[in-house]
Amino acid sequence: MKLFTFPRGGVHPPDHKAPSAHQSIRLLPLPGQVAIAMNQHLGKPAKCLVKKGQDLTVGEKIGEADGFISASVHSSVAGKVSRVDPAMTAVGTWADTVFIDVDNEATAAGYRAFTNQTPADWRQMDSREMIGKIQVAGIVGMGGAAFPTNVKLSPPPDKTIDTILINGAECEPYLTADHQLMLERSADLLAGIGIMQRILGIENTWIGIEANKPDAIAVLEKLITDGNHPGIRVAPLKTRYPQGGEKQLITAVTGRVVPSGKLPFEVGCLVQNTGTAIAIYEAVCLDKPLIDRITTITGFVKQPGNFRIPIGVAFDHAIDSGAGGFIDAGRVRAVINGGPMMGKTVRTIDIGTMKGTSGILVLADTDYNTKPEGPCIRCGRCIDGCPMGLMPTSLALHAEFNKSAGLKDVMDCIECGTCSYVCPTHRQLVHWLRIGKTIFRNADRS
Amino acid sequence: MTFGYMIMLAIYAMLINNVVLMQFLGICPFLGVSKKVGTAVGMGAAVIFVMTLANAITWLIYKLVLFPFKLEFLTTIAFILVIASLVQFVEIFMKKMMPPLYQSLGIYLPLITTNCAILGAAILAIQKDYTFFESIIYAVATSVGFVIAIVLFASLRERLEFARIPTIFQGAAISLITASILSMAFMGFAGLVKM
Amino acid sequence: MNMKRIVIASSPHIHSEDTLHRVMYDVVIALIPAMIISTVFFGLRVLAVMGIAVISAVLFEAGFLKLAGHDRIRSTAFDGSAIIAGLLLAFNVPPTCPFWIVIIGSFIAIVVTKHTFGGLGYNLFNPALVGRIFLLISFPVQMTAWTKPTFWKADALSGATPLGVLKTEGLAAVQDMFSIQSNFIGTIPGCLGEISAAALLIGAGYLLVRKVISWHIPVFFLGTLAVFTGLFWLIDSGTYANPLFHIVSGGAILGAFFMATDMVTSPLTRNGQMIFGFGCGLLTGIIRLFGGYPEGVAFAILLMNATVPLIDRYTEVKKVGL
Amino acid sequence: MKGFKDVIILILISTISGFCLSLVYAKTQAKIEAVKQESVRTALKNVADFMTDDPKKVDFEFSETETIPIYDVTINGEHLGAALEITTPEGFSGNIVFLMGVNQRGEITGFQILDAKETPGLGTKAADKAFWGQFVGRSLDTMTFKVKKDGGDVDAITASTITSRAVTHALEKGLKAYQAYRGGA
Amino acid sequence: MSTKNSIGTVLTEGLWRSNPVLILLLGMCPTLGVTSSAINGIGMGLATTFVLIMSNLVVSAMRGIIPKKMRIPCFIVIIASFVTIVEMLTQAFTPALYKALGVFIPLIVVNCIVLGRSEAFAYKNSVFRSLLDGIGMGIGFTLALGIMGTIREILGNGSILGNPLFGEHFSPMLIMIMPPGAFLTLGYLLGLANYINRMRARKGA
Repeated sequence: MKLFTFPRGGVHPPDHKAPSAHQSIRLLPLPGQVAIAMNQHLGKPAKCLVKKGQDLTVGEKIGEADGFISASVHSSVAGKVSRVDPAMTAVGTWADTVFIDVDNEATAAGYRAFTNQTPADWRQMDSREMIGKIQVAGIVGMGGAAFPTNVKLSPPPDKTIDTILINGAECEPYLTADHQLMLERSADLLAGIGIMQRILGIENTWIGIEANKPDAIAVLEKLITDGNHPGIRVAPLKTRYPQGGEKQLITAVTGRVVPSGKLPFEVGCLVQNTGTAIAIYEAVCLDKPLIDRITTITGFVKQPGNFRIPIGVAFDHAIDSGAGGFIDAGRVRAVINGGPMMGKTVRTIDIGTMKGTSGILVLADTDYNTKPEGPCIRCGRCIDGCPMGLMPTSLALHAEFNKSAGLKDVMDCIECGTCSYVCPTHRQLVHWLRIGKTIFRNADRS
Repeated sequence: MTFGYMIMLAIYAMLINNVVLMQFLGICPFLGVSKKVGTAVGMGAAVIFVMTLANAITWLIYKLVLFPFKLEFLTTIAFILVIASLVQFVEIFMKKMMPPLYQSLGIYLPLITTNCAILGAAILAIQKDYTFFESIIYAVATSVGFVIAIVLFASLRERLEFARIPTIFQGAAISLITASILSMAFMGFAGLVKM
Repeated sequence: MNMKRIVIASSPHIHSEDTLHRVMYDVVIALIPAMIISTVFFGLRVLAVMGIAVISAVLFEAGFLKLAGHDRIRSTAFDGSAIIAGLLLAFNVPPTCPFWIVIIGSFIAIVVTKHTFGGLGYNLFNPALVGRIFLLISFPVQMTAWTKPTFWKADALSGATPLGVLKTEGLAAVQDMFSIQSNFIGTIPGCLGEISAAALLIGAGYLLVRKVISWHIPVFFLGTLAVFTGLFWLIDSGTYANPLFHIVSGGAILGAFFMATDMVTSPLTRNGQMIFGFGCGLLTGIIRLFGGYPEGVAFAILLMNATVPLIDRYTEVKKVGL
Repeated sequence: MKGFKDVIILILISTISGFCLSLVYAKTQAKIEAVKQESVRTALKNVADFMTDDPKKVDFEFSETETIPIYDVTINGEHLGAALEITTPEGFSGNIVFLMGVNQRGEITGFQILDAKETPGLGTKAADKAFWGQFVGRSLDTMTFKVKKDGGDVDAITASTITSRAVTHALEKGLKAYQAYRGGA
Repeated sequence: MSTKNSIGTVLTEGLWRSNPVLILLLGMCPTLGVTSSAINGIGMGLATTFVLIMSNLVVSAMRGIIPKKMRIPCFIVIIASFVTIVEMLTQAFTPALYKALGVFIPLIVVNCIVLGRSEAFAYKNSVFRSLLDGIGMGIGFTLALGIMGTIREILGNGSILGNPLFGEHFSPMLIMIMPPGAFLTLGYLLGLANYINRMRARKGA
């Protein structure tokens, strides 16, 4: 089998996917309260529409998209608003957050209503209608970056998209949510793809899947050959991190290189995560807003698995009720929103999950690297590893010594973490590069 | 004078008896104008230009005026005046005739008057009793040696910008210690050419 | 749960097995064959020389760290870098080298070359080589007092290194006194770590397999040296020694695999490393063939160390998407 | 006319200093010359005990390319010996210039380096009597002018074979030049 | 630096607080070039001191006459004259020193200290104060060169002012009397000066 891959850099860390792989998607018991932040997405936070004491139904809009790059937010449960306050989110930002006391009965009924209806036929809809539904549903990229999907599907008029890339690489270690989605909901995935093809008026589509998920590749290939799915092909990818990086995926599959500082439509590509594709299907055919998602809970927990989690459920509730709790709470060193390479540690575990929470990873003291940062010994491993062809060590030094002059390239960093992962002196290169981006932006502005 | 001799003289003045690292001439600009590689190159180019010109002129003055008229004791005073006015003249000339070159080298010119490498090379060429042609080669090679040293040094200093140097050694101290190791490395060229 | 122990940290949260200690101690392991050969050929005194070099290097390191008010003195002093600097310095002195000279060398290597510049990672020049050259220039008599290998016996006969003989007596004398095989195995006078090309190559192989070093610098270093010396050998094989002799003599192998490859003082990128290796080989050749010193490896590497920032400047990797 | 006045002042200052300098020059010139001659005389006396104050200086053409300055000491027609100024290009890092004394029997009486760029502490040891003392009293007949390593009689300086060889060869050359000079005289 | 200092301060300024070499980093070339022995360093220091004092005196005496625009060439002529005088005097009376210092004697002309003091001090101050300034700066310079020379001579030659300090079997570090030793010594001397200054500042604060 010919494997596609990106041309330079990357690593292959031990994947640790076994504990949660092939665990069928389970429903999470409902919590007493959820906390839904208004900035679930990249761009401007949504405007909060609700007040304390207000009653909400499942899927009711509680935040209105504010501006072009923004997305609406919906209630993931039925219940009463207990308060609206600024609070910290799982990615460490602050935003207006709606706290809702959950009405268990009404919530369950609300979810049943979405699943029990007959799906509408998207083949009868036109592209404007479908984009409208996607926008109303508040769908954002579910791979982690959470970019509003309707914006992505409306490229500027002078750009044409000729290829759709579905990102099923799931190159982050530990995470298996996308894998399980592809196995369990392959038909919905293909429907979501069909909708996108119809919106953009093109057929050429690739589904990129890392070769460590052969069953997902087989299932999708069979379904594609059996059914009426013109233009869709599966691209088996070499198991190598960050295969699922947007720019890496584009180069791996199409051979095209996205120019520095440009977006994928510059080379005629649209990249969507598998979860997003399924959310698109649900929004268009079921009129269901983005109120829940599939998340892997794994690591130092008793029963790792893949779960359907309403947005805003607290991390501790998800871990305790879904994954059976920590193996040994005293030894937990980090709880991560996302995967180990790009995810963020949460400050407290009573914080709400978000649209971009692809995984909840618990790391014990034995897994977590606590070595102090050493000086750069110029081994060059970060340079060999960088998939973007940057010189992470030089950029990090410029950031560390606050010299904006040499930081131009830092904006190309995708923060994949390969450099920090391979550094023998444990330098926090990604951290310094993020600081570098701030320094460069400030210098650029002034 | 054979071609081989010229090459040997050049290598000698450039590497083995490097003007900065072995003879300690031109230390001020070596330490002062070496924070960035770009400025070091600019300073180096200006030095090549002025040193060559200065050596030619001072040689002629010595051989045609000072020596025949037994005025050797005026060498120092005459040479420094020649160099000072030469720098002035070059500056004016460049400003008028070659504005782009003046833009890039102009700022270094005033610094050159007090660059003892220029006066030193002029005096040494006389002391060593070089012919006119040898004196020119000597000047070119010496100044190229200056450029090699200052550019290498500037690039090293740029890297030192990113080093956690103990505070008491920051600045001139670490520069001199770097120069010391550089000069050790240059001692490897010893004996390459015998002069 | 006890929230105090939860870590707030920047991604990524997992880390490769590759650590500074592993890298450094791999180098120490790679030097063991040469240590054994040297002890066998020159007697137990070399163990004392190496021991003193290593101990003094670690003590200077710890002492300076204490002076500078560093925390984590113990872990930094034993991160392996001081041990390697000490060992390589010992490798670069004659077996008869007085102990006090070794200690001065350690001081120059650790305090002057490394810690004055800020310590590990910030030094511009290879500490062991600066130590060696400082000693070579300071104490030329003691640093060129060679002995013949005598297999364990304490009082050795004085002799001259193959490169020394080549420089002062000419090619014919070398051919009379040494064979390529003796240079390869190490039954020749020389610095205590450089005599046996075979032992060093075993260690070099280990480093290559463990991916501690890459092939770029050594191959270009030795390749350039071979081509350069080979050119002159082809022109006049009566005066110039053959390239193989140059590769197995003196510090070429030790330098190419263990000292030019020092990460801190060599270029960051592969292209840069190739240029660096080329420069080392060329300068070594020039100094050996035409310079005053019989051996040029240490000077060549030091000179190329000085060019590393310039090389780095012009060999930055190409950004993806440009 | 301000600029003109400034120039006049500069010229004035220059003239005055030129004048002062020439005064100092006149006063010191004789002394400088005397010092120079004195140092030559001292060096000559160091290498040859028979040296007089005013030896006859001869530029002896030793070969087509080489002229050797010889200070010939002849008192009342009797030749006592000579001092020769030898230059050898074989030094470690350049020319070594030295003065050697030879008595009328062709034996070396003394040795002094005038100019050399040898390595401090190594090649410069050629100036020590510990090294050159071994040549004193020796002539071409009583000594093989080669270092022991090359099968001669000369103990080389530790770790500087090249300098030792250069000096040894040059001394032999000097003795031969003396022979040739005497033979021609 | 203020020119209103008391007379005592003018004299002592150059010793430490504005030591031309260790603090102001001026005149590095001779500091490095001639200090392979203590006597050479001190000799060079005294020669420079002479030029410094004399040129300070003359410049200050003539400060009413020397036109502002042409002052630098005038300074240079004055300084060069005294340098030449020193050159001739050392050649006549201390030929060994003359040989040892070599090209660095005529190069006193371009020593930034001399021109710098003419420009910054003598051109603005009375003859007497300029004399004191010249003496102070000169002694400061001589002191720095003397220290450099002493350190290098002890380490590199095992002697002080030509007298062997250690036994015959002592091996000095020859590198210290060669160029790398000069850079190294001055580098660490400056580090030491920084350290002392910091300690003094800490005590003062």
